[in-house]
Amino acid sequence: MLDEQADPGALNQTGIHQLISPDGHAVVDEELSPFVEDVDDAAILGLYSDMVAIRRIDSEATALQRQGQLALWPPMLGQEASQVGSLRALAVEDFIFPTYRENGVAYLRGASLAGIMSTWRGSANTGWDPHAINLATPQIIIGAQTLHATGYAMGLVLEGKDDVSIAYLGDGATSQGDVHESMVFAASFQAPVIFFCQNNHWAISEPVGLQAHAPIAGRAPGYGIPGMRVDGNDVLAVLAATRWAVARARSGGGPSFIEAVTYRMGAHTTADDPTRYRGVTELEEWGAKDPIARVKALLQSRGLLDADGEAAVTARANAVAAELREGTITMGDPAPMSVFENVYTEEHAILDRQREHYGRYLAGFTPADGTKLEGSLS
Amino acid sequence: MLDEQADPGALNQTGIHQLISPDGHAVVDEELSPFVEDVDDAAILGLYSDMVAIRRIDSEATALQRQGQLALWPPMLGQEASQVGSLRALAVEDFIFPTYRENGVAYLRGASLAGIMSTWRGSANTGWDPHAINLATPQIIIGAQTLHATGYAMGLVLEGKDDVSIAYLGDGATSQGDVHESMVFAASFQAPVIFFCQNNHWAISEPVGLQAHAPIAGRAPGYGIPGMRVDGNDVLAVLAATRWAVARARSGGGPSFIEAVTYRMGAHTTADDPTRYRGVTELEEWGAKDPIARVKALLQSRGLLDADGEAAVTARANAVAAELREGTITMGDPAPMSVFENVYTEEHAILDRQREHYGRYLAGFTPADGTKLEGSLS
Amino acid sequence: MSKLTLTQAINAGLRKSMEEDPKVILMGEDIGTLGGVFRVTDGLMKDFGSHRVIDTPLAESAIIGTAVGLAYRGFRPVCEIQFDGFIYPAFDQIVSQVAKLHMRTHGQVRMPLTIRVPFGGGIGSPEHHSESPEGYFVHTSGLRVISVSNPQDAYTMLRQAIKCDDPVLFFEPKRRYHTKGEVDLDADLSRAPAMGASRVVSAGTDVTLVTYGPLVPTALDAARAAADEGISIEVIDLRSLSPLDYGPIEESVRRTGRLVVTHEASQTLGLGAEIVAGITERCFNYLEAAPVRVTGFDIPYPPSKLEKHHLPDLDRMLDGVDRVLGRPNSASGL
Amino acid sequence: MSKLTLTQAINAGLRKSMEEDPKVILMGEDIGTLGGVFRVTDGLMKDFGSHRVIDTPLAESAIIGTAVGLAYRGFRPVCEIQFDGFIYPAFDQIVSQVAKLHMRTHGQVRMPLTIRVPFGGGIGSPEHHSESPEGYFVHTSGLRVISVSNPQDAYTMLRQAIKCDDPVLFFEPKRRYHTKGEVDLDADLSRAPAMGASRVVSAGTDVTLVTYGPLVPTALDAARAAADEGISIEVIDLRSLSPLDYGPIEESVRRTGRLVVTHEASQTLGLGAEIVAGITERCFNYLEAAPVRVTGFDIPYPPSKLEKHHLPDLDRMLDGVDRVLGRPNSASGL
Ligand SMILES: Cc1ncc(C[n+]2csc(CCOP(=O)(O)OP(=O)(O)O)c2C)c(N)n1
Ligand SMILES: Cc1ncc(C[n+]2csc(CCOP(=O)(O)OP(=O)(O)O)c2C)c(N)n1
Ligand SMILES: [Mg+2]
Ligand SMILES: [Mg+2]
Repeated sequence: MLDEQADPGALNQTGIHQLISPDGHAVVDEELSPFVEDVDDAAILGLYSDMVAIRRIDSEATALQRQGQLALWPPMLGQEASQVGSLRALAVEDFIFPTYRENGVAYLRGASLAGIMSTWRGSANTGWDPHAINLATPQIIIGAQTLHATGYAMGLVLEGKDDVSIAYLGDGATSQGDVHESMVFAASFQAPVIFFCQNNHWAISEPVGLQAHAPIAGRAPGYGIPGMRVDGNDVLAVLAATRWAVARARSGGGPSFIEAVTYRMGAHTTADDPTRYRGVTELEEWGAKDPIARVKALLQSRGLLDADGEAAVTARANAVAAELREGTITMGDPAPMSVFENVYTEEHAILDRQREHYGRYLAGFTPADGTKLEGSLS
Repeated sequence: MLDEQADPGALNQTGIHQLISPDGHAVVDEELSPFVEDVDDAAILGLYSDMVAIRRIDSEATALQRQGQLALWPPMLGQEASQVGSLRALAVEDFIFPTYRENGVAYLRGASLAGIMSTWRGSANTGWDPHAINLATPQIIIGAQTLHATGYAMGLVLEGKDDVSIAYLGDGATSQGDVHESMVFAASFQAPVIFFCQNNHWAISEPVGLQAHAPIAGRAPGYGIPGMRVDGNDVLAVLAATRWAVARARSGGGPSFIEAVTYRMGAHTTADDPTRYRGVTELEEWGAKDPIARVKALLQSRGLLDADGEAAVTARANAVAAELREGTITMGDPAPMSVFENVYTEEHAILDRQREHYGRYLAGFTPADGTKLEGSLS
Repeated sequence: MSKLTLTQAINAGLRKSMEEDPKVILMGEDIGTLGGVFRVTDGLMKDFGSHRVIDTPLAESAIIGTAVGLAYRGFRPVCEIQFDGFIYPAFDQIVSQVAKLHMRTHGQVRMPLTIRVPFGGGIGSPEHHSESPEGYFVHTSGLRVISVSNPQDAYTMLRQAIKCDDPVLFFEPKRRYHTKGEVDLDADLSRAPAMGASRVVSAGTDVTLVTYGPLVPTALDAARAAADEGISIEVIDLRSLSPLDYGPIEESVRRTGRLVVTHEASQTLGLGAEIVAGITERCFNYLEAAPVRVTGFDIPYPPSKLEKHHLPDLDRMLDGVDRVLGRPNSASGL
Repeated sequence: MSKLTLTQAINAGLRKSMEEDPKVILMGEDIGTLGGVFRVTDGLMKDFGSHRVIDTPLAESAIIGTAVGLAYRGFRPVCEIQFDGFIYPAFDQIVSQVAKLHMRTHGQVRMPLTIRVPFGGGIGSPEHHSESPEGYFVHTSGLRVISVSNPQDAYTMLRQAIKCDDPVLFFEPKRRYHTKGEVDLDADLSRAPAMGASRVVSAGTDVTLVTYGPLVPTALDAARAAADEGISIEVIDLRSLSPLDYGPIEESVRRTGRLVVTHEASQTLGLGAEIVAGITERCFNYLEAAPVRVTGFDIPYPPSKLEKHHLPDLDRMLDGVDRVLGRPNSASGL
């Protein structure tokens, strides 16, 4: 009989890799430390700056949503280390399949801030060209993107490339059949794909313990895929773990699974009210493990964050916020007739007829209340 | 980093529980032996008789298919120990969710032979009342039944019953998302369900190594579900393993997963030609591990199978075969108008109209070629 | 009589059904502690316990698949699919199991599942949150499909759906969740209109306008606007999408000779296709003009800033009415 | 010209496409070593290698979902779904991903998948092996759907489907797999009829009979039988189910004034609904009688001993023709 494993809810469990303690001290980890040997002070400062910048994206977008400039926003507050650490382990050729919550990842990968916001404003389905920056559009169907990442990685094998693909997923997503099938295919074809699971302890109102009775990363070995649990609020540990997975994948070692144990400090989205389902104690407990505070403490303890350094980090965050705000509020509305665009690559008798009729309708029509139709026909 | 596991194709791997060796010697297994302490000589003879009977069902049905009396037949040759051992561990209150291949299970559970055959003849979708014998109809959609078994077991928890449910599945089925979701739900609700996987090494033409890069039972612990690998050609070991799982489930221990390592000696179905994808060596190798031969050897070595005993076993098998054949070839065709039956429990304006029209059509109509329509209107 | 929103009416219908029958249980994502993302199940876990209001793991195929198992065991599961666009992972279980099991077992196993689906657009949501998938289920034999448009129907028809021994897809027009209406909570179910019956919601003589769910209020607005211009529109709320109840539509079209069908779902093989075909078959000699469909376009649901250009509104309905009347002011001039 | 069965023609189309474009790969269950349960991919793994003819694990959602990822990477996957009834586990990936990704990415990511589906009944198979799910996909915007009826079309249209940058559902009438026909393997694709074009396969003047896939030969038989009775039927093979090509049907109905549509799929929201509605909209003034649908019933596919009572056959088609002609010998007398 094979053994049962422990409760996934347990927070300070052994087996979670860490390189910076919550109070900001460096920790040695036999497996992971070698992967960040080259990460010097400047690099750590860079990671810190990244995290501050995306936290600012988060607060600015939350504010814009309250002001009615965005339709919705899914906060990433508390998950900055997971997003920054994982993204910074990748090369630009590596293809990313994110969820709706990886807006920090999107920014760091090179999507424009206005582009990112266009989706949350309801103006566009994508804010960037996936092929231009090797980043798929944010996936809303829970788990679906893990199959896309796996297929992409199968393609890399067929082409003999040493790039990798990465699928972001949440703890809730691990219950979906698609995620399982991804692991089966990834193992079967030894695809260079990284399953990067941010266990932020909640799937909307459902605690991770409802999805899993054993640590999530513990599912991977059953497929013959190595699994790694890492402190998701520790940017260095996440960077190292992802580098470990990338190195494996690039050298033909196949798929791997990372569980970044983190916490969603904010609401599920701006439409959610987490006070209905979780207490303040939990929030306070995790507040003490803030991913940004601990890097800051580390930097300060090493005398690496002087006033100038902090000012530069703040300046970048301010600039990001300003650009985001400006890009959002000046965004034009999409043209009415664009609803017919890009459904097909070629002509389509039925849709073309509908387009023609609606064009005629719009052109010839003044609504009963006399208002003008917004936007131009395109 | 969690460890990878070994190749699932390896046949004589450690960790596979066994109570009778292929050459018919009793083996002691610390975990399993206690579960069959009460199985006396008569009981072993009974298991032997069961296996002989269902092998006879298999050969008779295969013959009837060749004679055009059945549309299709999925042989269970080689899997008799898995079917008999698992079924005999259950109480009649325990509910069974089988696949198309568990026709031996269906017979032992009390389905009539003609009933079983009616599906393979193409005459009926079910050959028994599932509620009468606590046996669902054979599931053809790979993996779907595992969710049904899980839900049924969730219902048992809600009712505070100590019955269990069992889902049969194949090695190929383990790749389906539904099977994963079943494990997630079963673990989450601690449902008294047994996942009984017959790893018969093939899913039509695909070897188990394509579905899994690590032993299948090794997936269970990742969910917090205990997994057990058992020699699926060893009826006592299968009986014991299933009893272990049943005992766990009845006493509130929740779900468990059994991988019965066996072999499909026949074709996938009578429509399949396995010579296109597998060699004779493998077949010979497994022929030496025949599930019936080893019990027979055990019985004989203990002097328990005299001529009378063997004659009784043969007589039962002959009777089963005769009943099966008779029931099949005398089976009437279903009435044409029965296509409209049981789609809904109550009236349905649209379908009722179609029924009325077709009834009128059939009643008033003689086909161009002058033949009479078979069957009566009902 | 109580004044309730649509959500409150559904909540009351669930509550009543659970009180009446201990075999009724609720399952879904976030329906328990949170009370559902639309608060439809608010308070029910507190009152009935977590064994009857079950927060499930995040897996739609499993929600439906385990509900099938629970139905085998004699339960009457009411499953919530959080949003229309999340029903597809459960499609296999619905189409191959839920819809077929009664026939497969020769009527010996019943599948009294109710699958609640908040559906349709108009609330400014992101992708996959505004779909109209009802057509897929109407095309699936073995299911019943209903869509409600007001609190009273929601309360009554949900109770009927849960009592029905066939599986029922229950489509809730999410953009009408806050619509208020009088609901008789003590009404005798045996005297309520049948779950399968459509209903004339506004009488008229010139054009028959058929719709369901979210567009019923819009169609009523259109009828009022048309009345100002001297056109009399009869509005029919389908209520039941499968089976369709042709009775009132036939009766109406025989009088008006003119049919317009409107829905949010895409046109090709949307409900409008079936109704136009069915009415043409039944009332051919009474039709004075080709029936007209006013529907969503054959496109994936657009970003929310564009949804008003996809969803039929009052103006597009009136344009359809003009067309069926052959009036020259029809702007699209089909 | 070569005389090929339908399976051989599809096999040849796959081979040709793989020769022409190294990005074309095949994926599916049992398609490699075995050559497919219908032998459609026979010999292709041997000739192109297991990196281009991929036996996948047993999971349909993953077959389509990984094909999406492969398309992101520039491949043109041709996926086989082993039987019609096994496509539903992949429904979510098809409807929410394959169909929508081109629009979602503003045309920047293309999804040139071809999904091959042996479909329809008539081969005496068990449950789930005889379904006609095409309507679900025709109702799904963003997909193209075709169904072939003969070896030449199979060869040509499969190549067109694989070359097409939109996702294409390719429905193969499995009961016609052994039908033989002349196939020009070297025909110039640029001069072949468009993939979206329907075709008059038998000219006639009294009734327009529209069908596709497995029932085309049956419809031709019906036309011959009717001719003996002096009724002239024009048979149209739709070929493309989405988009529908109304041109030839309109032209025909304007002459005949009478339309019959026939298919195996259930009636409610089957293709017949759309065609009757579309033609009524387009040709109202030319119709001399209500169009007639001759289809499978609104039932789950029955056990194979009963399938002949579900599937439209020559006699039921002729009954439909009688009905549309208002001839008293119509037995069902709708
Ligand atoms: C198939 C599907 N079902 C349901 C939803 C609704 N939904 C959106 S986010 C979410 C929770 C996801 O939780 P998790 O995977 O942990 O990611 P997180 O939001 O915590 O980042 C749910 C249920 C969805 N988007 N897709
Ligand atoms: C969803 C689905 N996909 C494909 C099939 C076709 N099919 C029937 S049996 C089978 C192989 C099943 O293999 P396994 O689970 O190992 O069971 P076994 O046949 O070996 O008993 C396949 C692919 C199916 N029935 N259902
Ligand atoms: Mg989460
Ligand atoms: Mg197998």
